Amino acid sequence: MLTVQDVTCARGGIPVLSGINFEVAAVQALILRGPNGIGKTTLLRTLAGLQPALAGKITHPEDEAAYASHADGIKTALTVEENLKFWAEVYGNPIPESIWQAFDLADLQHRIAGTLSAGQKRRLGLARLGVVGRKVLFLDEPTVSLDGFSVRLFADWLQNTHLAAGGVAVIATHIDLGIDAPELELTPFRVASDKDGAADEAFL
Amino acid sequence: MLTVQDVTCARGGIPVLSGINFEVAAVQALILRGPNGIGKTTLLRTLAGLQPALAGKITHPEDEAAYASHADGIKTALTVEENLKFWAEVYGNPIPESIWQAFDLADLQHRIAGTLSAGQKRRLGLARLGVVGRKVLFLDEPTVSLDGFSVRLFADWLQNTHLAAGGVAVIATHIDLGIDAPELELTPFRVASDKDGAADEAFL
Amino acid sequence: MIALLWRDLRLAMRAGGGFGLGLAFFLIVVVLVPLGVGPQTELLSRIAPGIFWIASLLAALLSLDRIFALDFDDGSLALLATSPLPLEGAALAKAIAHWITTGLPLTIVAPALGFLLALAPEAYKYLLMSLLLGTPALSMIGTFGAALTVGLRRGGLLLSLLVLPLYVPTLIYGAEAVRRGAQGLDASGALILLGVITAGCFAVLPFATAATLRINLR
Amino acid sequence: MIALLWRDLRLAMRAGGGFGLGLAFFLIVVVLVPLGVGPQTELLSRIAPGIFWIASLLAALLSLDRIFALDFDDGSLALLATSPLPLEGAALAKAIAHWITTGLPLTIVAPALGFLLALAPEAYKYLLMSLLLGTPALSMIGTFGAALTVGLRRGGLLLSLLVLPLYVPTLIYGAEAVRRGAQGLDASGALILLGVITAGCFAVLPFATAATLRINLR
Amino acid sequence: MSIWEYANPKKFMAWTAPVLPVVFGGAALCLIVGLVWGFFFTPDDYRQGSTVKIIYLHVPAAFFAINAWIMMLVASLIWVIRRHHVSALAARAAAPVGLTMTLIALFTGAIWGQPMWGTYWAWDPRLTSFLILFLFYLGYIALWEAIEDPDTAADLTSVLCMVGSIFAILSRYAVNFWNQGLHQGASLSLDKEENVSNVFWQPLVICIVGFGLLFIGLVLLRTRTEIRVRRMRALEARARRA
Ligand code: HEM
Ligand SMILES: Nc1ncnc2c1ncn2[C@@H]1O[C@H](COP(=O)(O)OP(=O)(O)OP(=O)(O)O)[C@@H](O)[C@H]1O
Ligand SMILES: Nc1ncnc2c1ncn2[C@@H]1O[C@H](COP(=O)(O)OP(=O)(O)OP(=O)(O)O)[C@@H](O)[C@H]1O
Ligand SMILES: [Mg+2]
Ligand SMILES: [Mg+2]
Repeated sequence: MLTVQDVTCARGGIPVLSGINFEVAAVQALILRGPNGIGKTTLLRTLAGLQPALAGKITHPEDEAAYASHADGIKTALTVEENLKFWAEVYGNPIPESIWQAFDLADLQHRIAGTLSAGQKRRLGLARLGVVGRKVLFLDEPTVSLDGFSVRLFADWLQNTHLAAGGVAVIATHIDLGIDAPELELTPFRVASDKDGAADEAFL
Repeated sequence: MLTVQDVTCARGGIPVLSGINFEVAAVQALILRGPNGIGKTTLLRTLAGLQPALAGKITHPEDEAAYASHADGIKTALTVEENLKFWAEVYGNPIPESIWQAFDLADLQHRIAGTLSAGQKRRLGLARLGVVGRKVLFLDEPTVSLDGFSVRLFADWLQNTHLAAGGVAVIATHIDLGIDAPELELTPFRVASDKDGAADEAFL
Repeated sequence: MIALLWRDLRLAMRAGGGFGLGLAFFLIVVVLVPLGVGPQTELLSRIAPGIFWIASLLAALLSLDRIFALDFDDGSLALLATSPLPLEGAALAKAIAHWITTGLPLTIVAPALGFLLALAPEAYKYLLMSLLLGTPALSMIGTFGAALTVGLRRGGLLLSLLVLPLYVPTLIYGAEAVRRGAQGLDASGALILLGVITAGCFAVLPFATAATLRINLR
Repeated sequence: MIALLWRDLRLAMRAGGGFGLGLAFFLIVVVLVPLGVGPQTELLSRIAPGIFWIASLLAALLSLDRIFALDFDDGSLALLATSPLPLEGAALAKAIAHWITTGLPLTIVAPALGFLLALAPEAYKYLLMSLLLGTPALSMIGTFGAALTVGLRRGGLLLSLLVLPLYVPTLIYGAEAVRRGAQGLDASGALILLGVITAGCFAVLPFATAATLRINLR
Repeated sequence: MSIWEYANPKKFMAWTAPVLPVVFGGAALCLIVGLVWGFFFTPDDYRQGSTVKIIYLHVPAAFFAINAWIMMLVASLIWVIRRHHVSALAARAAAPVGLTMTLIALFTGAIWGQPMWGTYWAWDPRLTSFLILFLFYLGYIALWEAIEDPDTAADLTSVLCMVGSIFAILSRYAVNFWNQGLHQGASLSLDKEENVSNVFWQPLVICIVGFGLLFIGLVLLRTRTEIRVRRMRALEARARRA
């Protein structure tokens, strides 16, 4: 469903990862591992199409990807429900009723998002993924600030709702999510600092 | 060194935790545990003096506290070194040379902070604690976005540099930091919803 | 697109006043001018058409930097860019929301404030018409400028610097229409040109804005 | 306090232009007025003193919302509040930094722009002096306003609404001083009052600002 | 029992309930008597003709537009010093009433200005300072509306009210400095009654008393509403946590 062939991705004009190859079939997830600063965020942004790959090819079904970044895109002045509803409308879907249970938001449904705690806000950010109705998810450290219970809640949703329905997910994380998925350690793909390939190469 | 007697703290005018008692002696840390939304951030802000406690008493040595919030206070337009230097000057200290090693920032010293990855930024945020020279630290989820190696780096610094020099720390976290410190589970202190004590009580 | 428009309007309403504030700023500029320039009625009535247009322009300007900045900071913009909504549509929705929250109320109220600057009675009609035709262009141009500066901290002033020259034609035709109206001359030429500018802006700038956003999100 | 001042100045320089932009905005407003009002020299020279002051005021206004907003959003403000630096000192440093980045360059350049609005030759001296005495008050008052609205999204316009009436005395005395200078009258009264306002603002407002910040950080 | 007891929300609700009809009744009585007397039973002014009668609306409104701000200042000080919720809410309640009074004064003045000065509006110092007062009201109300947390809003608006008062006075002097103006001087001082002769004076005083009672009544009513809103919020919050 998602194929990545020999991709090089760059941040600030400097290539950080190169020669990345993988494939994720439906009903599968892939976990990206690597120390801070290796380039997980850069890779995910490239996969999501927010920045071009320096080299290589990324294929996934047209219009089937959604991205969740470090930042949540939550409007603090709107209620939890209004926030979700907005994204549901943008993606042209209804809000599935099950979402409130799945992310433990039932009690918070009518709260102004600005008054949520860090973890509650994150849960709301993740719930957005449940309303976009996309098959291919790119998730950047989705469980930051979540407590153990909420991590499990999210892993359950991912496993039993998203993946089970034929979805795919690429997840960068430092913790153990408790879902069974292959892991890709990015360290071997780090671009040696003296190697060529910068965008400004033309000037060298 | 830090005594908390029967403290009640409130968020948005509504009490969230009450009857909290603990004491932390020098060379000790205390880890706050509790699910998302229980009130860890609220308690830490109250301890740091950013908001008043509804009831109870908090004592710690005058002018010896520093607080680290979910947000890092990093200026993205300044370099890593300039960021640290600013805080060092505000607190009237020099930057200890060891800080660059302790938080693995030596390579990043002259980088513009805006180009750091999430985890690198967090390391910079934590390094700030090393320059303020304060004995009492209130840390709110300090290890968010950090990889395993950096978490250990931070735990080492806390144990061997900060605490060993007679410091004290109160840390809210969802993960296992690997330092040996007593834990305080906050769930029992949650304010029962029908209890009085709201700031708006006068109106009821 | 409608969803985005509604959300933006709702946000504008929620976040303290919304509609009222663009207006309030306009009012205040109109009040400040006599305070700065002095109270002579005859002088004021001569500069009134220009001042009204400059005040509208500044009121529009002041809220421009918020068009994309908040969405950029909290990540919504990146999420929007990867959503099925085309960015062109998003740009258009943002411009329309900006106009509804600043341009429109200002257009409605401006004639009521004419007396503060001793505007000639004949000019009221032209003030209303010129603002109605011209302020949408201000919002659309401003949206484009906001997209150009979205990633920059302190983009606010740079934004003004970029946008104000783009505002010049609108300002000149707008003020000229009102001035001619005040003097009883034929103002239809200026009004038509104003309409043409607005139509042109809405035809071209959403695409430029979307392209700019894509680049800034990289 | 010095550290904060330096940091803010450095940030202003780094973040796209800094000094240049407040100035550029001022320049543009001064250019727009002839475009809006029309090119008659005699008319322009009569309104010049007022326009210069209004332009300074708006240039100051436009960058106010950034004084605390960025520090609030990234958490620096909470960290500063728990630091040994008293918030009063922080408020003062912020106001001074704002003045150095907007008021000061504007004061230096304004006389050079006098010709654009056909300012009377005698008035140049008074323009310089009144801006030098008055713009610090604009920065200090603005800092107070920024502290009031720091937690609010879209505080920008509310900020203007709150701050502009507070700017009225400064504006009136400032413009009056220049106008009197232009007409060869005695302007010392207005200048002295301007100085008194500035001194008063710096004596009182840092405390009000710090109190406001503390409330907003709660 | 100290006087502050009456500022307890519950007590306040209790004692205002019976007082309110009395105040409104008195206001209606005074206004009817004053206005009818003023409009129908006083002669036309020899210079101004019947337009002079607008004074019965104009002057009381202007008077209470200023006094409302002073009341807000006092209430803000009480809130800051003693932290009585009711006083903060009373300040909040007074603002729109003061704003309305300001608007009435401005409008009646503008209407009056057309026959008297040949223009609806002139940048006369007194008129100008009223316009500035209007802006202060707007800003004050907008700040209340913009802030979520009621206590924070009360604190911040109090600070604004205090700082604003200083600047309002400064502005008054500034506009005076600026030019002399067309508007009458104060004619309501008790010792000299130069501009307003006796025939106009008596109904005018009744009208002022009527406006005063109306003002008090409206502020009490609005304060009660604000208290109810707060009570509702507190109950909602409690229910939510249940
Ligand atoms: C928009 C126009 C006007 C405004 C904003 C205005 C404002 C005011 C204000 C603020 C006061 C109260 C002053 C105080 O209590 O110290 C006042 C009083 C008064 N106004 Fe006006 N005025 C306007 C037009 C006029 C006109 C056209 C006349 C008639 C010629 C007039 C006659 C008076 C008189 C007789 C008083 C009572 C004098 C006193 O008690 O001070 N006003 N007006
Ligand atoms: N503008 C830039 N110029 C130079 N280097 C940059 C720039 N932006 C980012 N980098 C570097 O690129 C690398 C990749 O960053 P990225 O954010 O992708 O890391 P990450 O794997 O997501 O890390 P984390 O786990 O900390 O989030 C980092 O080392 C970072 O310092
Ligand atoms: N303005 C407000 N009004 C009502 N409730 C609020 C408000 N602000 C916060 N809360 C609630 O107060 C509780 C405590 O929040 P706090 O941020 O202290 O939690 P936390 O323990 O730090 O959680 P996390 O682990 O998610 O960071 C949360 O349930 C939150 O929803
Ligand atoms: Mg990352
Ligand atoms: Mg928290």
